[in-house]
This record gives sequence, C-alpha cells and structure tokens, in this order.
Amino acid sequence: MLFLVALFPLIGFLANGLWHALVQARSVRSGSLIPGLVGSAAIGTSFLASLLLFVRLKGMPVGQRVIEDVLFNWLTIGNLSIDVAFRLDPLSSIFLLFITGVATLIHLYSIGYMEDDETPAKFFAYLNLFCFSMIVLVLGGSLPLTFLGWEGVGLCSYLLIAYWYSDPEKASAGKKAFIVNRIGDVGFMIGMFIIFAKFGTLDIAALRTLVQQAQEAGAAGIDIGMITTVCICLFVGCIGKSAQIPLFVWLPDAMAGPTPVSALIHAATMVTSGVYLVARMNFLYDLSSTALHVVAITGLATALFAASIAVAQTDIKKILAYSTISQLGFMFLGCGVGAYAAGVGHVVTHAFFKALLFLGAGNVIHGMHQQQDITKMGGLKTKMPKTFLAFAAGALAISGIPPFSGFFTKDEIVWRAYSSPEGSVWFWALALFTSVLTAFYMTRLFSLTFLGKPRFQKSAQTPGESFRVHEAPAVMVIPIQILAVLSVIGGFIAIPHLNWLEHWLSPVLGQPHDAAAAAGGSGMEWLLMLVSTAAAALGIFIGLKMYANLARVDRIKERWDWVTGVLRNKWYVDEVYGFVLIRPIYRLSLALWRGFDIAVIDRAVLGFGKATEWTGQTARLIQTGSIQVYAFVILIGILVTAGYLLYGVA
Amino acid sequence: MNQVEPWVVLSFCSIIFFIGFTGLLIRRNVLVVLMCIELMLNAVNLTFVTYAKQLQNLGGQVAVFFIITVAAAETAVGLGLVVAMFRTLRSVDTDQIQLLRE
Amino acid sequence: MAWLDSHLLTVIVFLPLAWAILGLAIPAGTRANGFGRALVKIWAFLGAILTLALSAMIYMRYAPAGPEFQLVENVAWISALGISYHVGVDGLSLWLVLLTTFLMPVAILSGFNAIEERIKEYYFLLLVLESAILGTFLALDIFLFYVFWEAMLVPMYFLIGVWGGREKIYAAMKFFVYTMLGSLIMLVGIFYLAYQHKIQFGAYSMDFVSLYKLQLNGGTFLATQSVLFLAFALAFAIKVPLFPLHTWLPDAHVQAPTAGSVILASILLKMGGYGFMRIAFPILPLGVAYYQVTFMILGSVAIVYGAWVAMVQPDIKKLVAYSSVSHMGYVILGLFSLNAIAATGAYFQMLSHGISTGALFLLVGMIYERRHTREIGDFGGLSRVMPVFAIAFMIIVLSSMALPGTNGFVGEFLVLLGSWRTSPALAGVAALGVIFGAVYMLWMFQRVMYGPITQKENEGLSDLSAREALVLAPLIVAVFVMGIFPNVVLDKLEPSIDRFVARSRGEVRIETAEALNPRDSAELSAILKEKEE
Amino acid sequence: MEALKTIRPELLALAPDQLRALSPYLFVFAGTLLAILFSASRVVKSKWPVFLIFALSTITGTVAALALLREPPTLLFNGMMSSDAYANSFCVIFLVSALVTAASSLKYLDNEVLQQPEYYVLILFSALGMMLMASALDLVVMFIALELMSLAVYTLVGFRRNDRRSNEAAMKYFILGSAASAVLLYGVALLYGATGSTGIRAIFAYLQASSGQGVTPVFAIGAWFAVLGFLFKIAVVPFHMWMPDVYEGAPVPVTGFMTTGLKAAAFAAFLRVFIATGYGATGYGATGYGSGISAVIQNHIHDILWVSAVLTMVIGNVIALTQTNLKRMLAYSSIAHSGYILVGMIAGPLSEQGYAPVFMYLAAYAAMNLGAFVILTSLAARNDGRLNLHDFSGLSRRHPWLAFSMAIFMFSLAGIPPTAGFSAKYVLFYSAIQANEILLVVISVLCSLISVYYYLRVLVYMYMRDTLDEVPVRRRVSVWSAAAIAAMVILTLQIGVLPARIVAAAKKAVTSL
Repeated sequence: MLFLVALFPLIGFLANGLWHALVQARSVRSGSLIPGLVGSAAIGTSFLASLLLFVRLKGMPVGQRVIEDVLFNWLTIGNLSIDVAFRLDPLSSIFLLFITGVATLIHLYSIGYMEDDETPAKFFAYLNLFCFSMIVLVLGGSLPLTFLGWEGVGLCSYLLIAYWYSDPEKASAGKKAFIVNRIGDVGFMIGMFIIFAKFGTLDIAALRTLVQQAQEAGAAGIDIGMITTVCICLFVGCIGKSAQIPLFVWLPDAMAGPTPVSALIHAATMVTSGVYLVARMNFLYDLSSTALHVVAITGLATALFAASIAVAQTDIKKILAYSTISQLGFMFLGCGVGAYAAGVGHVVTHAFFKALLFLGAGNVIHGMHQQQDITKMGGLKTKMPKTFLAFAAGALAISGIPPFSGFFTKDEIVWRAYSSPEGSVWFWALALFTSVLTAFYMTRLFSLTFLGKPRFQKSAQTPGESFRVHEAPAVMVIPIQILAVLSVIGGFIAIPHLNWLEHWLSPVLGQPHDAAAAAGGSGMEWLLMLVSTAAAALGIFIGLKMYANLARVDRIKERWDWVTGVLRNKWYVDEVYGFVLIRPIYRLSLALWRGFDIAVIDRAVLGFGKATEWTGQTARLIQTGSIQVYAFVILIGILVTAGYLLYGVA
Repeated sequence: MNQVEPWVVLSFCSIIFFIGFTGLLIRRNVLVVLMCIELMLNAVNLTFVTYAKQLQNLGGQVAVFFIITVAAAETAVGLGLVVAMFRTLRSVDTDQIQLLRE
Repeated sequence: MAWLDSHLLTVIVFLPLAWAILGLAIPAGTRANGFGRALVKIWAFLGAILTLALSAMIYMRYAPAGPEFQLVENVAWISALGISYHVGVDGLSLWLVLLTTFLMPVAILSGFNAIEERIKEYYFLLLVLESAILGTFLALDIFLFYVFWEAMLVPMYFLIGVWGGREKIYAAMKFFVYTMLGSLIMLVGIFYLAYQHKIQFGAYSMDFVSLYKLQLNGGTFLATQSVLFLAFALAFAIKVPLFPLHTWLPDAHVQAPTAGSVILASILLKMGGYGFMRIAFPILPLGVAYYQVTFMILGSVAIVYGAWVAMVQPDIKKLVAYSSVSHMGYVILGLFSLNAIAATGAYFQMLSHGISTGALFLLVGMIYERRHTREIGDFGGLSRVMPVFAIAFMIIVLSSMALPGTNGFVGEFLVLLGSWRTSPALAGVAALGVIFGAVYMLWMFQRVMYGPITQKENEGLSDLSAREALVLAPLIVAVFVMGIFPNVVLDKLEPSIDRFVARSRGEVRIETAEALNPRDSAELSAILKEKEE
Repeated sequence: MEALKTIRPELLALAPDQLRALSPYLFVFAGTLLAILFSASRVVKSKWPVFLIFALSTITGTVAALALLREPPTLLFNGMMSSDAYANSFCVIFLVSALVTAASSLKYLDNEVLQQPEYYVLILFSALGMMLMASALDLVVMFIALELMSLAVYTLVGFRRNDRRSNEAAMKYFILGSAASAVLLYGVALLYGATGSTGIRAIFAYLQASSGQGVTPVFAIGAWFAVLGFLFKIAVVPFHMWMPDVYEGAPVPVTGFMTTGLKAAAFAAFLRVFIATGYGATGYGATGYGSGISAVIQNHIHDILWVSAVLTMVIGNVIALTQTNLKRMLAYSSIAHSGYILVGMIAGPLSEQGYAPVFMYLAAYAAMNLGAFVILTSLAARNDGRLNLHDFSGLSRRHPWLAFSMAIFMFSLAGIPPTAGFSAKYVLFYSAIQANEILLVVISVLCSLISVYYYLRVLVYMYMRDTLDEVPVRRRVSVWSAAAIAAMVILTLQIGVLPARIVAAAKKAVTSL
C-alpha cells in the first residue's frame, strides 16, 4: 500500500489538471474552494496513509524496519535493470511525515491565499504534482527513481515560480530556478554514471550492501578516490537543489512565486531534499572524509554568507529566503561532520518554523495588499495579533532560544561541529557567529514588521486608495497556529541524550559517535549549549536595541554604506555570474552561429557550387563557334594521342 | 624507268593529307575548305593504291572506287549546303558562321 | 489472410504507393468542388491509417526470441548481379517502421487546413514518401535499400520545393544535392562491397546478412575498412545530420511545410542512424574501431554546438532544427560507444526525438497557421489566450529537454550512462547538453508563451481546434508511454541490439573491449557465444 | 575483300537463311525506295502515305530484328557483314528512335511549314546507314555505311534551310564530319597497309598471328585513326567541339535522333573496331587485354581513354550547368553521357560483364533522351523558339502530364532510382569497379552529382515557378507525340524497375560479338 501515498497526490493532480484544462482554460471563473479542497483532500489522505505506515514501521523490530513496494520494472538492458520500487525506512518515513503534514497545512492555507486567483485549479494541480514528485523522491528505492522525483520537484518549482507568468520577471525567475537546478542535476547524473560503471547497480539498498561487503573485504576492496568523486558529484546535485554556494542564486528570485509555494517548496520541503540525499548516501560519505569536509565547509560558508546578506535585505520574503539558505547551510554542516541525524532533525524543525514564518509573511503581505518591503511596515502587532504571536514563536525558534524547537536541533549541529571527529573548533566558532547573525536579522525583520509605529500611512498611500490592514481569514490563520505549536514543541524529538530521532534513524544513518567522550565530556556540552543560547540572546538584544531607534540605524547605514551596499546587492554574485558565464556563452553562441555556421561551414558548402559554376563559365569560352578553332582542337587531339601511342610502340 | 620506293609515296600521301588538314584550318572560304577535304580523301586513295600495289592485293584498288563515289556524293551534299548557307548568309566565309557558340 | 501473412511487408511497403496512385483518380483540381478536395484528404488519411493498422500486425507477428529477420520475403530481382527483392523485419527496423506509420497519419491530418493548392499532388507525394521510407527500413538487400533511400529524396524534394516557404527552391536544391552527394559516395562503397563479396565467396550477393560475413582489412588510415567506412559514414552523417554536415537541415526545415518538417525531422533523420546500425557498423567493425573516437567527439561537439546555436535563433523552426542537431548528437555518441546500453539509448533517442521533435514542428505549424510568422519576437504571452495549447507545448518541451518520466529522458540517460563506460570525458561534455537543452527550450518557451501579450494580433488567437487536439493527442500519449514504460520498446529491441553490438565490435575488438571495461567484454563474449549457437 | 582475288559467284547469291538474316535491312531498304518514289512523284500531296510507309518499314524492321535475336549469327556477303544479336539489338534501337523521331516530327514540321516527305526519306536513309554500321565486318563497308548515315544527317541538320542557325550547324557538322571521316579513312588505309586487309576478322587474325612481337607503328597509328573517326561521332573530348553547336542548330527532332541513334551507331561500330584492333578486349566477348598487341600500347590506350573520359564527363557536365537553352544544355549533357559510356568502354575488357553495360546504357539513354526531346519537340515554338529554361516555368500547370513525363526523364538522366538512368549507371559503374577503376568511378559519380543540379533545375522551373507570360500558351500535343512520350516513359520505368531482361539482352548482344 506504500504506493498509495504517492498515488493520492497524483490523482489530485490529474483531477485538478483536467478540471483546469477542460473547464477553467475556457476562462470559466470558479473560486479556489473546490480545487483547493480536492487538492488538500488528496495530500491529506496521503498524510494519513504515511501516518499509518509510520506506525507499522514502528511496530517492526529495529533491525528490519523496511517496507518495500515494487510496482513494475522500468527498464532492463543487459545488466542494467531499474525497478519502479518504493522503499520506506526510518529516514524516509520522517521525511514523508513532515512533507505530507506541512503540505496539507499549506494546501489548506492556499485556499484562502489564492481565493481571488484566476486559475486556482492549475495552482493546486501543480502543488499536488509537487507533492507527488517529492514523495517519489524520498521513497524512491533506486537512484534513477529518486532522480525522477528530483527533477519533478524542480519542474514544479519552475511552474509555480512562474505561476504568474504574465510578469516577465517572475517567468524568468522560474526559468533561472530550473536551469540552475539542471546544473546540479548533471552532477547527480554523473554520480549515477560512475556508480553504475563501478558497482553495476543503481539500487540504493543493493549499493549499500555492495559497499559494506567491500568494506568487510578491507580497504583494498574499495577505491576511496572514486567514492570521493561520486560523493562530490552527488553533492553538486544537492548544492543545486538546496541552494548552496555557488548555486544558491535561484532561491531568492524564486520568491517571485506565490507565498504558499515559497513556504512549501522553497523553505520546508524541496530545498531540503539535498540534505536527504546526503543522509541517504551516508554510507558512501562515511568512507571519504574529503567529501565530508567539502560538504561541511560548503554548508558553513553558505550559512555565514547567506546570513550576512539577509542582514541587509528589506524584502520580507527575500530575508526569509536567505535565512533558508543559511539554515540549509547549517544542515549540511551537520551532515558534513557526520552528524546526519542532527542535520535531519534540523530539517524537520526548520520545516515547521520556516513554513510558519513564510505563511506568516504571507498573511502580512496579504494584509498589506502585496506590500513586501519591511521598511514600509511596522506596528502590525495590533493590526494582526494572531499572526504576530505565531510569527514570534517562529522567530524565537529560528533564533535558537530554548525551549523552542530550533534551539535543540541547531545546537545539536553546533555541538557536533565542535565535538565530532570530523569537526573542529573553527567550525564551532563560525557556526556560533552565524547563529548570532541569524538571531539579529530575524529580530530586525520582526521588529521592523510588527513593532514600532506603522510606517505605511506615509509610504504606501496612493491617492484615492483607502488603505486598511486586516487580519487574515481563519483558513489562513489556523494552519500557522498549528505550525506555531509544532515549532514550539517540535524540538523535543531531538533533545540531547534522550535523542529519540537519532535512535530512530540509527538503522539507516548508523550509530552516532559518542560525541561526549570525544570532547571533554558532557560538562563541555552543557557549557557550549549555554554559550550558544547566550549568542542567540545577544543577537536578539542587539536587534531590538538597534531597531528601536530607526534614525540611528539610518546613520549607521550611511557610515557603513559600502558594507551595507555590498550586502544589499548580495555580494554582486548575480552580476558576476552574468559577466563571467551567461553573457560570454550567449556571445559565443551568437558568434558560432553567425561567424562559423553560416560564415564558414555553409559558405564552404556553397563555395563548391560556386566553383563548379565558375569552371563552367570559363570552360564554355573555348566554344568560340569558329570551325577553324574546332578543327584545330581536333588536330591537336589527334597529334597528341597519336604521339603518345607511337611513344608506346617505339 | 626505275621504281619509286613505296615509303616515298606513302610519306608523300601523308604530307598531302596533312596539307589538306592544314588548309582546312587556315582557309576561310568554304569552297576551298571543301577542296581541302577532297585533297585529304585523295591522299587516302593514293595510299590505298600504293599499298594495293605493294601487297599485290586488289582490295585496295576496289576500295578506291568506293571512296571516290562517296567523295562525289559528299561534295554534292556539301555544295548544296554551301548554296543554302549563301542564301541566308550572303557569304561563304567561315568567319561569318559563328552565330552558334558557347 | 494466409496470403497477407506471407506478403505482409510487401503489402505494407507498396500499399501507400498504390493508394496514392488510386487517389489521383479523384477529381480535385483547383476548380473542383469542395467535396472532391475533402475526399482527397480523407482518402490519404485512410491510406495512412490502413498502413498503420497493418504495421501493427508486424508488431504482433514479430517475436524477439525468434530468428534474426522475420516475415522475410526473398525474390530474385536482377539475378545477373545477385540483386534480390529481399525484405524482412528485425528489432531495429520494427520500431522505425512503427514510428513512420504512426507519424504519417498525424502529418497528413496536420495539413488539412494549411495546404490549399495542388492538394492532390501534395497527398500523392506524402503517400509515395511513406512507401519509400518504409522500403528503406524493411529492405534487407543493399541495392534495394539504396533504391528506396534515393527514391525517398524525390517526393521530399517536391514537398519542400512546391509547398515550401519563401526560400523554398534554394532549400529544396540544397537538400537534394547535399544528400545526393553522400548517397553517391555510398554507392561507390556499395559497388566495392558487392565486388568483394564476389571475390571472397565467388557469387554475387547484395544481402546484408551475406555482406556481414565479408573479411576486409582495416586498422590504418588507408585500409579498406577505414576508407569504406568514411564513404558510408558520409552518406549517413549527412542524413543524421552530424556536425559539421548539418547546414542543409535548418534551411530545409524552415522552408518545408509543416508535414514536411515533421517527416523530415522525425523519420528521415533516423534513416541516417539506421544506416549506421544496419550497414556501416556490422559490415565494417574495424572501420568503426578506427574512427570511433573521432565520431564520438563529433557527436558530443554536435550536442553542445547544436544547443548553443539553437539558443540564439530568432526563428522557432530554426531553433527546433538546431535542437535536432543537438539531439541526434546523442545518437552518434551512443552508437559509437559500442556497448549495448549506449546503443539502446541511441536507438531509443531516435524514436523519442521522432516523437517530440515531430510534435514541436506540429505545434509551431499551428501557431504559424494563425499568425503566419515564426519569429519568436512576434509572440509572447500566448499562454493567456491559448491555455490548452500551452499545456501541450509545455509537455512537448519537457520531453524534448529530457525530463524524467518523458520519452526524452530514457534515451539521453541511457546514452550518457553507456558512453560513460567508453569515454567518461566525452560523456561529461555531452552531459552539458542536458543543461543547455533546458536553456534554449525554456527560454524559447518563455519568450513565446509567457510575459505580457505585446502584439495586438496575438490577442485574438484561438485555442486548439478539435482536429489539432486530435493531431497532438497521440504524440503526447506516446511521450508518456515511452517515458514510463520503455520496456514496451526495449523488449522487442534487445536481441537485435545485442546482435548489432556484437557484430559492430567484431571478434577482433574483444581485447580492446577488455581494456575498456571488463564487464563489457564478458557481456560481449556471452553474446558472441549465443550468436554461434 | 580478299575473296575477290578469286571470284566465286555462289558467294554472291543469297541462301534463304541469309535472306532471313537480311530481312530487317530489306524491309527498311524497301521502305526507303517506296518513300522516295512517293515523295518524288507529286501525285499525292499529303505527308501521310510517306509516313505510313515509314512506320510500316521501321516497325516491320524492328519486328524482324527482334525475331532474329534468337537466331545464331549469320555471315553475309562473304564475311563483310554479319547479322548477329549485337547488330540486331542495335537495329532495334535505331529503328525505334527513328520511328519516335518521325512520329514527333509530324506536327513539328507542320508548325515549321517544312512538311516535305524527303525528311522521312532522309531519316530512313540514316537509319539504314546506322544498321549497316552496326553490322558491317569490313572497314570499307563500315565507312560507306557511316557516310550513308552522315550525309543524310547533314541534310537533316540543315533541313530548316531558311534558318541561319540550321545552315550554320549543318555547315560545321559537314566540314568537321567529313574531315573526321577522312581521318578514319586514312586509318583504314594504313591498317590495310599493315595487315593486307580491311576485314575486321582478318585484322584480328593478323593480330593473333603477330602475337608476342608487338605491332608496327603503322598498324598502331592506322588503328588509332580508325578509332578516332568514331570518337568524333561520339563527341569525346577533345573531339566534341562541334556537338553543342550542331545540336542547337538542328531541328529539335533531328537533335533527338542524333543524340540517340547516331550516338548508338557510332558506339556500335566503334566497339567492333575497338575490339578488332585489339585496343579493346581480345576475342569476341572474352575479357582481359591480351595477346596480339603489346601491353604498353594497351596501357597507353587505356590512359588516353581514361583522360578523355574524365575530361568528357567534367567538361560536359560543367558547361551544361551554365546553359539556359534546354536544347544546348541537353547537348552538353549528351557529351557527359558519352563520358559515362566511355567509362564502360574502359572497364569492358577487365570486368565480368564485358561491354554489356555499354549497350544497356545506350539503350536506357536512348529511351530517356528521346522522350525528353519529343517533349521539347512538342513544346518548341516556330524556329525552335521558346526552349529556354524560363519558358518552362509553370509548365506543370499548363501541361501536367508533359511536365510529369519530363520530370521522369530528367530524374532518369540524373540517375535517380527507380528509372532507367539509375539502373544503367549502376551496372556501368559496377563493372568499372570490377575493373578496379575506383578513382574513375568516384569522379564519374561526382560528375553525375553536378548533373543532378542542372537536371533538377528544369523541374524547378516546371513545378516551383509560375509562368512569366500573363497568358500561358497551351500548345496542342499531337496524339503521335503523346503516344511516343508514353511509350518512352513506360520504357524508362520498365528498364528502371525490372532491368533483369535488358541486362540479359545486353549480355547476349555483346557475347555475340
């Protein structure tokens, strides 16, 4: 019955899609209610299904906690045989649960958010399709199937970012997302090629057993360099999907999509599939510390980098986007130091509070009539109190204040970064600094949005428009309240020492190293925990202090203009790419077409024709029409040939 | 009187033959050109006769009669054509007939 | 029925021809009444459908486990030169035949409104063309193959030249002469092969199977096999078309009428790949070995080059044409990788390229009928006025950029997977095509379908008509069926592919295969063993 | 002629089987005489009786020749002439092309207001000459036959006697032609001197005898001059210069007749001489250069022919590419085709098929080229006007069927399957490959690629361009021409699709040499 989980969203997609193609495409306006309910029902059922599956899985003995469901053979050539097989194990069950759960909430939320949209059926069809692909991604038993989901979610994110396609900016944002993802996917594919060339299989379980046998055979049985290459290739895929340096540029632009999409795809689920892949392939990464270091350093760098950018942004969704990138960096840091469980844990809690934050932002934008600039907000605390409370919970969670969920998981990562054999004190220090930044920009966002005096009367007033900020309808508030609850208590799955998640995942991710023993005992751990809490508190404090008085902020801005400028412009990464990659390739292509295809190849081809023509034109001049000339030519012919013959005889 | 060596006659014939051909090349008057052709044919006749004499074989002699006949017919046709040409061209100069070219 | 069974292939090859000749009897001149004209269209469509039905019979009759060639007919034709009328079907020809018969009704249907003048000649030529193509794919005698191969040029020449666009004459001439060059050189090669067969076996024969037995020396630049291989490769590479012999393609595609472009792109290009698989590789394994690297490089260059040039095309049809160059690059790369996976991928890529590029041309034709322009700049925001069209277009674009789940993915994935074994570097280069394929396709889609409607003419455009939907539906279905259940194709293909790989490696290549990859050589020797039995 | 040394009258009387062997010639000859009578006696003004006689004699002649194909070869007039399969199958070509020419001329002559019965008589004469050329076994007889043909054709070329172009063509053809035949005759004389005979078989016997120690320069030169005479008629470079002018000036049907009948006749005789003088294959039908004549000369002949074949193909095709007048274009293309046939001649001695491909090619070429010329004839305006390419624009709308058949002929000339042109080329080049002339074949296929371009250009005008003149002129096509065209189309396709029969026939004809 495993495939049912994937089937329901597919049905929802088909239903909504047909409804769109047959009815709404003919510009029949029909509210978002029916398609919304259909979509939510579809994903909701699959949430229930995954709950049941989770229970069944829990019922099984720890060793063989695997549910497999082979549908049919996809393709078979010689020794290559790929099944369409779903496999549920503790790791995928966790992902399945929070994906379907959060997705359900966001579907419901969207009913409200998309109510006055033209083609809601299309929207929900896309959402369902996305859920389907995401489920295939996490349940896929073999790499190609995972890749199918992998590209599927990419496609859906493209379609949903470019959902309001009439706006060229949104359309090209979608294109950008897809193409950048494609770059990563090539890495993924190459990883698969190497794996198949070396191991002759693409099935993950089979691969795992092969690798383990090789390990038992001893270090000789396995080629670490090759493993490193594979891991890095796969990680390139993760970089693309999870928006890490250097491929993160698409995610901020992706905010062009409707806010629920940003919440679901670009915060909670899709972007974390990179982490899923690394965790899934942990048995390979464990073999190559080089690959692990690459992962960790990339993650850490991204976390720091994105956080620094987030500090200077003014678009509420952009800030959240960069914070997402930064948090993803944390997760990879976790994986990179071998603490996959910590990474996964942060994925889960992050799904909760980041979805919450985005939906909250959605409410704000909805209430502010599509206003997204936080410098033009303020004082919404009174205008939309429910949203305010929920948002506060989310902000605290992400800043890492105990006992909110973010604290436990993030702190676990920071601690592992220090304590695990792969980690180092530098990792720890930088991670700590990043969490200060995190706390700071979240506070900045929070205070600029909700605290202080409203700034939109003066800014957002356009003549003749009565501007009234309102709280969102219930269908948009209840989901975020649920999410708020989750992001408060969600962290308890990962409380240190009675770390339920880690044990649940251990069959897949292996037993964690005894970190405490590794580094100065549990006393050290408690100490660091305090330190990081203090760091978060510090960040919040600075933020509050600073943004209580905006005039001073402006002065600081002026003084440090070049710094803030660089940050505001995201370190000019897009510009650099445009200058170094995109424009040169475009120019080159143009040059190849005009300068080579037409000017060289084609001209050469036509040249033969021209040459023949010319020869003819010259040769026909011999035909002067005079008898004597003809006779003379004949005579020459006779003499030459006869002479040649005589030369033969003599 | 003493006999003329055959090779003398033969080379004489070949000379005449090529004289005829040369006339064909250099003379502009069609009638002269016709004569040159006759010259060539007669050179051939002479050759035939010489060989017949040398080989003691009648064949060559007979061939000559045929050739003379054919030559006559040829001249007849040729003159007819010349007349026709003169009627349209008002000239018997080969340089005038270069309408068809290239 | 029994008679039909024994002559199935002949019937299929010549049915369209006979049908076309009968169709000439229908009174549908320029001043004929609408009924006559309608009748011509229906008649042609029925003929194509009938052929499709018959070819479905081939599909049912052909048993992959059975002998190599099935439903064989062999009649002496010019016995003095050992030429015989010899047709038969194996996996390689089966699917291309089905592709042809499947696309032909679609192509015919697509022109019902577009073609208004000389319709009788138009449909006549289309059906004749179908006969020639089917003959090429089913011929087992190299002379017969060549006859059909050449005869196919004639109707295509007229289709481009009479019903084409502004530059039609130039394009038609270029197409004909360019292709003719290749085929004539190939003809010399054919002579040589036949002569060698006479020398080595004392009897004239033009059968592929007997030519496969030829022993020719190879390995050096001037060795028989290398030279002959170039002779054949020229013909096939022009047809494929392989960079840098591709410049006839954009002109021909852009100028041809929609149906012409569809057939040209979807079927005629495949004849190049088919020629490689049927003639060049099995007969000249040493030649293949000698030029393997060269052609793999050319293939991967074509992939990237085609994608780049396609990216900057202002004309949609040109863009699609160059995308064909890129896609067929995968075919070359896969074939020359000389292993079962890559070869299967190459073949599958040919089929899926046939489906998706054909569909692309149909879609372009549809908006061309509405707007009479193909300039990308003249469009924009069509999604708003033509939502259903947008859906179809999006699906085809995705399959063309090889999204998993569509037919495009299977081919590209297998080609890359297989060629990685032979040459990781080149496979890596080719993998870049995956990125750029997305770039030019999505960019084109964005400029045509997305954004605001800039031009007034575009506001009134009507969405797909029922006929157009009917034209596209089978292709879209095929996209997903081939993408999700590729085994449907692969099952009937595998034995033929294995034979192909074994032959084109040739026994002599085993040790080099050893160097390539131990698994390959094991697999190969297994194949060879079962071939001996 | 050595027989004449001792006159034996019984040799001059004809036995019945010899009469039967002569039947084609007799029919045609009788037809000629009757035709002369009718045209001389002005009692009947109409063209019909003459044409009727013409048709009757040619048809009966054809039938007789076909009937004789099954007979064993018979020597006539004590070895000066043989009616064997070779001669008879060539006779079929000549007579058919004569008939087709006459049929297409009927209406043409009306248009030109030249409807004189002599025209048909002359065609009959030239046909008779061709037949004799093909069957003559004695060089002098061959020469007389050649002249019989040539004189008739000279007159035919100049038949439009009020047209300057026609006269000029006739004049050029006459002067150069008679010079060439003088050269041929000189060659014959030298051969006679070297071998003591003008009989082909005798010459060959002499060769066999003198096997081993080569041959005298006199023989070599004589033989070569004899061959040259035919090379001139075939219009092989550098003896081709007259051809375009003559073809352009001559009346269209006559041009058609020359490109097919005359060329075939020249080749027929050429082949006999070529073989007899040992320059071709030794032994009738056997293969391989061999005894009698030194290998050096063999190689030199080979080289000469090789070079001139290449030149012929290249020059013919390349200049044809630049022509805008269809008649002249076809003239150059016929030069090119002579080049292809020469390839066959070169390959003949060394390939399995021997000279069979040559015959097949001539037959195929006759079919398709005649067809093309019949179409030109029926489209030509007064004074052979309106035969430029642009006059053909939009033809497919005015004359769909004419355009269709023209397309078939053009494709056939270009060698596209499934037409006669293709199968003929195929067999020809295949034998060349067997003779290991790979480079030559490559050159020739490239040349035929060039030819594809200008043949297709005709189609471009007929199908892809619209007529220039606002009111397109539709000329009535006489039923005779239509029939002729139809017949040629069928023939072209038949040779193309089912060449087996003609291949066998060619083999038979050549082996009977």
